[in-house]
Amino acid sequence: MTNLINRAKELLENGTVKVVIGYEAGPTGLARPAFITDPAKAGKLIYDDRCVQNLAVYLTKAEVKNLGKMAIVSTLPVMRSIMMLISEHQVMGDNIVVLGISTEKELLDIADIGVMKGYIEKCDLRNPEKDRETLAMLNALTPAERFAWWQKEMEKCIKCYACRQACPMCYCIRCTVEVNQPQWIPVQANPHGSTEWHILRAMHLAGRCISCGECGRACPVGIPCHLLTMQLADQVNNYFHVHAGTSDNMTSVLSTYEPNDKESFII
Amino acid sequence: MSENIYKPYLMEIVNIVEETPDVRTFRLKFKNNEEAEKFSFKAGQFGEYSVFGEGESTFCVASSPTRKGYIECTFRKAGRVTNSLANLEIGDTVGFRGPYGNTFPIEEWEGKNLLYIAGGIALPPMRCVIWNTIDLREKYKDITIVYGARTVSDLVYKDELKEWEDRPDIKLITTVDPGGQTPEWRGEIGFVPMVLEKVAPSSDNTVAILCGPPVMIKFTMPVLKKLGFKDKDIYTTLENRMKCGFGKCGRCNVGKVFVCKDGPVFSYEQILELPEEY
Amino acid sequence: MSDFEPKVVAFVCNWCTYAGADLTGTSRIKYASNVKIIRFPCTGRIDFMLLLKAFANGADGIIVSGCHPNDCHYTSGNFHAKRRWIMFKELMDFMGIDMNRITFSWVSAAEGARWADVVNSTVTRIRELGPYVSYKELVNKSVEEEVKND
Amino acid sequence: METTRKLIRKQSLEKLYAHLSGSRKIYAPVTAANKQVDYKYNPPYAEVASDHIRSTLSVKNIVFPKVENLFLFTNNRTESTITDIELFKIPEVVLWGAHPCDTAAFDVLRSIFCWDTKDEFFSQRVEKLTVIGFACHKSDDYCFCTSTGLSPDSSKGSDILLSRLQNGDYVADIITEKGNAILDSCPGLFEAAPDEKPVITEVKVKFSHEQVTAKLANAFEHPFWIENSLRCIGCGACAYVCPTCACFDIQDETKGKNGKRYRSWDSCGFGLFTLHTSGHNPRQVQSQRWRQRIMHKFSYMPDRNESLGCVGCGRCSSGCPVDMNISEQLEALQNI
Repeated sequence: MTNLINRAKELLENGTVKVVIGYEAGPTGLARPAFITDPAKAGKLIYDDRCVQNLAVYLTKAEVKNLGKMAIVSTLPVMRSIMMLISEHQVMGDNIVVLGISTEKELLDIADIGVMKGYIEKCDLRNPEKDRETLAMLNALTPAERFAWWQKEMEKCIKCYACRQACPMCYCIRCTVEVNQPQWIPVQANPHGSTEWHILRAMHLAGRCISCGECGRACPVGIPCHLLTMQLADQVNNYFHVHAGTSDNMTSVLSTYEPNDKESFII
Repeated sequence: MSENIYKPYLMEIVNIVEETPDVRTFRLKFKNNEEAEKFSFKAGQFGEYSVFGEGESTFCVASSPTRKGYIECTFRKAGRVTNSLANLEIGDTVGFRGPYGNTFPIEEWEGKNLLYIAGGIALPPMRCVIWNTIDLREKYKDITIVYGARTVSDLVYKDELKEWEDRPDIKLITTVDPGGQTPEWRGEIGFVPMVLEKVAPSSDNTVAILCGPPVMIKFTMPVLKKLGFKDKDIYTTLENRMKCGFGKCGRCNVGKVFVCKDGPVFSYEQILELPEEY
Repeated sequence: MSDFEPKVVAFVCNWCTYAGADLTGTSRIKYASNVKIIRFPCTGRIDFMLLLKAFANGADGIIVSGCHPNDCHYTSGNFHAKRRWIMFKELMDFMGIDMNRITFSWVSAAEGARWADVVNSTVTRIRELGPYVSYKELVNKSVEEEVKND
Repeated sequence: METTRKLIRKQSLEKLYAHLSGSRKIYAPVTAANKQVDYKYNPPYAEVASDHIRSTLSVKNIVFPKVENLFLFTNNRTESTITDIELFKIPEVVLWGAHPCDTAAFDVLRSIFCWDTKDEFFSQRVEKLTVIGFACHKSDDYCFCTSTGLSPDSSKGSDILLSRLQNGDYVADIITEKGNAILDSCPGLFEAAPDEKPVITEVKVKFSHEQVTAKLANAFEHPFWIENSLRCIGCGACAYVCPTCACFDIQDETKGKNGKRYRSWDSCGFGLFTLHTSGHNPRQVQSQRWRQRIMHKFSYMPDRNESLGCVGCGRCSSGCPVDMNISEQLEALQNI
């Protein structure tokens, strides 16, 4: 932690960056995103188990970008998000300083995107373990049971779009769900509208989801919607042998193809 | 039980005028005579027009309250509702809720000169008050209308512009942006603020009513000030996104002011007190 | 269930399957009349949301069909479509939406008889599955019963 | 009417629940498998939660449903028709177990839905509603009802307010005529009240809402808004879990020629909430939307609706994915 604070302070003091995006402790004991612009306040930064939000979501937020060049405290999911954002031309790799945090909570020396790539390659890129268990449980059910299971979750949805807003990859200014000519998704937060919304969201994240689980964590009513995108992340790897967010030059899975892509259901 | 405030009147389209390639004017008549008799409105008020199945859209009533038995609205094809409205034909049904909002204080203006300044699609919200004051012509002194659009084909109410031009008791100045003129164009060429400065109407005992795109307002205000208009003698009509029309849905407020209840008509004096949120 | 006539919507590409279906007709091959064909410029244009719209509007089954791989009029539209359908199918499976109700096929402009087979086999399968009740229920279940006011 | 205090024994409470649910729908909190508390219609008494601090969603759904039909229509172009909603069909409902912050919120909602133009949908639902409130014997750091002029045992909005005694029995304060009618319908369940004081949690006063309101009058351009909303991601979670947020959207939905116009919850935090069709947006960035949220509740509403727009339930803060803590911000605001 002292390493992180010192590094953040140094970056701000020597003017390398204008803002450090990290975590601070909130009044109720939760950790939350913090934006440090004054080196004297770098001491507020923390990093521990409570730091769960995917900070990469702020790399595309207008008011944060306005602060100037950014340094960002980055765990593996944040690094992978950054890779995707660079691949999709939403941020410039040269414009951000990555303050990498290892799984052992040590500050990593990430000099540039190339080093970050090397680090990511050495990591376990599968879905988090407890989500793997839930996914396995669901995949063992019959389709009808899965339908019932998901419908129970969909009934809770209030369409607050916290799942979308918390996702670093959902940076579109106008989401398809807000397009009304034609009205693709029913506006109502009823079972039908909510189901189609979650299908749409998962499909639009296929091959782009880096399995951070932020969408499910953000949901105020506790819908585990991260399982949808994680299942697709598994399948993307299964069919196309790709893990999202492993390089700064990812090709989009759903807008590229290999002539010999394998499937077994098209007659 | 009292009425459902979200339920619109059913209106029949009795006439359609194609003002420009993407602007239409509808004349609407109440399908129910009882409702027609009870209905009244004043210049400046607006309503929610709906195509059933597509939703509602907010525009000012564009006809004058002095013309009884119908209302008119003018809209540009822009979003889902206006595009569907534009596909309707004479005889089709639309919904109308209203009138909502405040009005132009035309009684206070009696005995004064009136200067109307409008740009593009902003003439329709002023057309109501223009006709209202023209229909009560003897109560007002000089009436001057300055109207500009990007091109000649973007000018709306072409027939009425002709009528106003021909009337000796109205001074009409029309202008189009440079490059927007046709070989036959005999009006001014130039942006509204420049034309206004050239025409230089007197601010003495005069009320200015201004409506147009934000950029036009921005450059016209200094001209009006230079001509000596006081903030309280300049009026405009604001628009913000609305859903309900009666101060509940939470969209249109500018600070604590509801455009749907306290507006849409504001004097420039009032506008200066509003936070910049419109 | 015996008098159940499945509603099947077919999303087909203009260049191969639509022409193929045309050939079925001109060859006077009879096939199930349950299918409503919607023509698209290319399978690459067939958005997954359109399939959901079909179910939402009462379809019991769906056929999606285009040019065989390597035969796409636009070179690669069907390859892109294939990837999307793989993902879509996996997601639908995971959410428990019945993928037996969707037939994905490649039918060329020369395969009139094959188109009839695709339609007939799909209609037979859907007839066995019955109406897509669970999706229709999902669509009709608009709001909680208790606050419902219609 | 004058409040009367009665005793209702633990065992009689279940009988009261059964008695009430016999004649009408009952909306009561239930603990789900994941420990969240959600309100459900007609749950069995054994499942009803009584020890929770706050439910995930507020109870506003009961008077302002997340989706509510406004009317039905048939669009035949020349011969379109409208079918009105038969509001008298709205069922009688008993709200059971709501805490004082939630019950007080009905008055706040009324000040929005019934100022100037009366909204019959809301009014009818309120009229059909009987509220059995439960005073709070538990609270947490998110609670700040005492800072909004309420208290953990406030009877505002309740027809009967129940407060737990040490031994698990309850004292019942009969607040309104509706509450009195319940008392009259089952007098056997109530006994004379003891002199004992019920167990009421203590909620610390965090700020003075009058002072916040006074400060906000001149705070529109303050840098506070940008500084304190950087981490806001612009979702609608705070507005949707809020008991007093009433912004809504109006939409049409059709099947063939038949359709309905309905309203559904909306949030001022969404980027497209105020977007004009022209592309102009009066509130372009998140700090402006966050300002609107605070200003509306603590400045505009006291000014226009003579009601504070917040009841201090703390849901927006506990439900926020990035810990935008509203009471912390209001505390800071009173000192800017």
